[in-house]
Amino acid sequence: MTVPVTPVSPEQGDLGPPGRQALRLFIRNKAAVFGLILLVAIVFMTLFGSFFYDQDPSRIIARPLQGPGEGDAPAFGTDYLGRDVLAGVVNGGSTSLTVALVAVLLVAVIGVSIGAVSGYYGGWIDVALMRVTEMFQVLPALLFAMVIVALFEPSTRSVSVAIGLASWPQTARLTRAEFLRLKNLEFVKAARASGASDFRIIWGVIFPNALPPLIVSITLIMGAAILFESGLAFLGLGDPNSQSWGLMIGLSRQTFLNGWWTVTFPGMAIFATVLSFSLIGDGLQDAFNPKLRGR
Amino acid sequence: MKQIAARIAWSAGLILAVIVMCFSLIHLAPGDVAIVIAGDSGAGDPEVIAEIREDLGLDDPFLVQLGGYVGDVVQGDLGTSYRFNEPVTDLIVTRLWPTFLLVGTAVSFAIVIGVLVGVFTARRPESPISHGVTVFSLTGYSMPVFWTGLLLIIMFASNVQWFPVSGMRDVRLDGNWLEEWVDIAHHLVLPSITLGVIYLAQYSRLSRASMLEVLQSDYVRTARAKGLTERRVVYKHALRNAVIPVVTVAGLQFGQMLSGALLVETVFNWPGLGRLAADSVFQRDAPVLLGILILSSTLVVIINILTDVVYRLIDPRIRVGAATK
Amino acid sequence: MSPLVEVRDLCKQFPVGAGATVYAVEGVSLEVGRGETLAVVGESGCGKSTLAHTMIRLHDPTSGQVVLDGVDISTLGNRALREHRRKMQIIFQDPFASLDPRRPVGRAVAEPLLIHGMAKGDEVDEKVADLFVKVGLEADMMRQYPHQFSGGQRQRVCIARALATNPQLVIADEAVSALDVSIQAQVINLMMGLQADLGLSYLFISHDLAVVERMSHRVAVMYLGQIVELGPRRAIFENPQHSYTQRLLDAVPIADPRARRDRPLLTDEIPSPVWPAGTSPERVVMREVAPGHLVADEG
Amino acid sequence: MEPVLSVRGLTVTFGSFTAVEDVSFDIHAGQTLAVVGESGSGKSVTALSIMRLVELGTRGKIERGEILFRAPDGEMIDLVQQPEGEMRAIRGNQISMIFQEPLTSLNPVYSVGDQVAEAVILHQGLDKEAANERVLEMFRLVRIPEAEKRMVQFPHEMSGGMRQRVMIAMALSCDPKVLIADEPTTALDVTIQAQILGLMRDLREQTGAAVLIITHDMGVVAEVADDVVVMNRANVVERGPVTQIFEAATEPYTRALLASVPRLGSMAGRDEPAPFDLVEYQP
Repeated sequence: MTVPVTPVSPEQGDLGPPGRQALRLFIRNKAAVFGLILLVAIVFMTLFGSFFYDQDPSRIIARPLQGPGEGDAPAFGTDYLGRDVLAGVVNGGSTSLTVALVAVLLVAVIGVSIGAVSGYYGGWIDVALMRVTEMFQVLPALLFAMVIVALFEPSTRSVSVAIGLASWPQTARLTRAEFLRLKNLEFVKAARASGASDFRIIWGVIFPNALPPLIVSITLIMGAAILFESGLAFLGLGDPNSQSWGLMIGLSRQTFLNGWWTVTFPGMAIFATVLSFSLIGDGLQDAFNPKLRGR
Repeated sequence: MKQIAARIAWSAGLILAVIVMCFSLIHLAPGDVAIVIAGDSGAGDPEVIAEIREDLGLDDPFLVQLGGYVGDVVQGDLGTSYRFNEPVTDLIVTRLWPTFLLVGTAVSFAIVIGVLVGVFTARRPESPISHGVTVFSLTGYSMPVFWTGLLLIIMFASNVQWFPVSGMRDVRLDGNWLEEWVDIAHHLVLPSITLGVIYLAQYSRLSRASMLEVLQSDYVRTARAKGLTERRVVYKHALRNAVIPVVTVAGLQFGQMLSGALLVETVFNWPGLGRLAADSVFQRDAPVLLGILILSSTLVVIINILTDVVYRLIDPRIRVGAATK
Repeated sequence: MSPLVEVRDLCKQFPVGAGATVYAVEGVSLEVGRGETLAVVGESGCGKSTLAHTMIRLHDPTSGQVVLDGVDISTLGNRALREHRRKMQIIFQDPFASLDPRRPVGRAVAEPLLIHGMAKGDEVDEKVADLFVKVGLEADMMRQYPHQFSGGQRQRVCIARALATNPQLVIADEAVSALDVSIQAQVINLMMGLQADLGLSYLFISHDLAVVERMSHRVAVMYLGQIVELGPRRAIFENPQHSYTQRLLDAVPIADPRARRDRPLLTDEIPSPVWPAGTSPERVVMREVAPGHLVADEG
Repeated sequence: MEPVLSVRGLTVTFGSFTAVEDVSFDIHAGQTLAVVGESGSGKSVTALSIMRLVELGTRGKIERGEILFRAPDGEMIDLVQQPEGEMRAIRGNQISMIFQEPLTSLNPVYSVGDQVAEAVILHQGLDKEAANERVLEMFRLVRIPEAEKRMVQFPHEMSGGMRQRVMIAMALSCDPKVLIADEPTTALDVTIQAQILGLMRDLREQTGAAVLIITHDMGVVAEVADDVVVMNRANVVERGPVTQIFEAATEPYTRALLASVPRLGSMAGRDEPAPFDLVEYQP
């Protein structure tokens, strides 16, 4: 006796592997694709922008505080020292993106391992790890990061580590929640009953199923890390030796009322970068979870 | 009651752990506090440095210093500021209420408007307004808060002078209490909108999602099957269930909000804890920083407990003692 | 010949808040013979699923033994246990949760083969294909994903997975409860066919007495963590001795409109297996009323 | 005899998907009609359509057909044509409904007493105190022990059987002409199911309401129904008195369905288990 294959619901018909289905839904999402294009453009500008707009952002090129189009000012005007704002915008992204990337890697490694172990084993291991997580969670993240950066001298490395240390609890909690949910599902129990080892169950069975929400969350944390970095730089706690959008705004704090362009354009760059991650994260969320679309 | 007591006991332990961690972090980090305190004038003089070290007990074994500090904190003494030479506790207390005012206003504004917007759009999920809220929520969340603040100043305090550029009150004002309050409220508008807009973005989205889910629930179907009007279905049966996740998230985010307040206070020169913290970082004023870290962690813990209480009031399923057998 | 599985005085307790304890399984003893179906019936919360899960060590027992083919597996370490796991497999209730949604169904069936090193290379696909045919699916369906299957087909895949390691005991934990009746009947027929072909033993956990009556050799009735009646199927269905068994049988709606009975308007509820600190359930004493027919004494 | 409710040619769609197609049946006062079918047959959508809840809360649309209901003044009105305001006066009052999952069907944040009282206050214009009296009376009618104490409890504090009694009390609180029960015992244990089915039969006799029961369980059908409508894939396959369906079904689908139903007692006298004697059915 053979049973014919009947699709469970018409929407899910012929869509092959779940990953490919998500990709297809993502590509169909205009906002998400816009976010992706925006991000690619920003990364491209950061990596290769100086080839096309070859201006040293730290050099004084004109009279200070000239607006766009005034006199001999460049496209985005000049800052309080007479430096080119556009050059700053073009070159300011590399610090933000590097810091955010390193911080997020740190968050992913710490958060996922702690969350996975905590959720899978439960019991006293869970209690102990969650208490540590809680300790980091009650500290206001920005203040905590500021103290770390100030103690260890501001540098790209200390800023990344500080942001990573202040941000991982959220990922740990999410991973733990996913593991708690998944470990009691029947396909995980079936793997256990088949004799699979803990390592195989954690990384081979549960983890791939916990990935979609984690990818979404990590994407959004990437955006948050950029905001975080720019906040620190704004306060003067960024790497003093590198150009950064947040720093540009921070330095213009005393003079911005005489030159709106000195804060507006760098801020837009931060906003666009974070927005691109938000849009991508949102699109991924919808793609992984078509039922919840638009929520 | 027992649960609450246990929760408070546990929270005390948590705060103690935070104190130990922050104290260790600050005291084991590279750099000599004494040199910082000695400042430009005395930094070269080893005698001055030694005197300071003696004064502060910096030469004692680390654990002795830690023990002494914890003992003081328990008695409400957070030490003396290096910079201001004033008790840290006094410094913090005077800065506490402006921060409270700012965060409180921002969060109330965000929750009330956010939930209303969420409910409104959940009832018409395909309407242009509903899509507009999605866009607003994404942009609101993606804007750096200090930038929003600067833009608002440019637009509403500089171009048109509807609101003051910075500060919490007009020093020239000499009026009665009502005028004082109106003045503070006037100063409060831009900072609280700046801080609130991020959370408004998040809560409107969250309550919309939560409302959409609740509107699909079986008990809403039951309410409709009873013949209730949609208004009653939404505002009586759905709303109370839909705000539960919003309350939870708002409680959990309190720490983040303090971080946001720090930036907003810096932008608007708001005389709160955040600005004190930012200044202390640059002046390496360790006792003040430690005090603020400890106090804000304690606040976060307290807010979490309060959230729990509110949560229990809204949702009888976890009300203490409700599960009688 | 000795029975395939002997469960002796098995207990499983879970702590719940404020010092209370769930006595999910309390002093259960039973045997499953070779090639036999033993059904465990009872209502929700009676501990029948916990019994099954404890028997295959998804939970560690609080006390008692599970002897499988002469070896006590209740205290084996993880490594030693793995070797014995291939002799017993489990099929779960929910056909939607029991397959990994991110992997082709063939992988689910191949997994136990790989874990136990029972096949490698091309052999794996061959064996999986054989198993698919055995459970009435087409071999090339192994490359498809769970969402492309109906509930009944998924349950067939789960049966194939359970059979991959040539087990002697298959535990079916409400394995047909979530299926529509027409599909349920097909899956039951399949399971019975496989039993005849492969000499399998089934531990059939179910709340549905009509299904149990059709497919079991012996029946154990569970109530609040304990077995209250155990015996050959005919004895349980045609001559129930315990008042709970009788009530259970009386409650089953019969698909024959001429057999309608008047129902007494009772309002009793199923008591909870949670015991506050310092209290514990009283153990029932079993008495043999006929050869192989055990009934708990009622005080 | 005139039916209380007459469904004629009902067709309901969800986008391009037709969930219910050309379904017709009549329900008479004091009688129980069972609509039986497997998952996806459209039986629940039919029930929700009668309440016009399929357009409220789900994206369904009543494409064609009439749902004629005999109003208290004796006139037959078509529910499909009624404006929402009129429907609200009928829902929970003239026609009421109970659902499969009593836990999720009750609002977790209000006491069960208040939830039942709400319908009474709305439809009968009683004040709070009188409504509570009525609730107490209803709780006793559905045999909830210690009714006063139960009224102030929340759904999570009750057992499944008690919650379903609360749902029944709510549904009957305004003396409806028609009670729709959508899989009312599916989520319940078999001993509790027996109690609820007995209660429903008893209450139908007391109130004279017409009952429409939606179920997948042929055992439940045999226990309670007077007439049966068999549905498969959005269509009515067969309809008739219950004994005729069970003993002389003419449609192949009905017969295939009945052949796969396990019947308690069918194995009496046999020692060995036996597979089902299935009937081939090709749609």
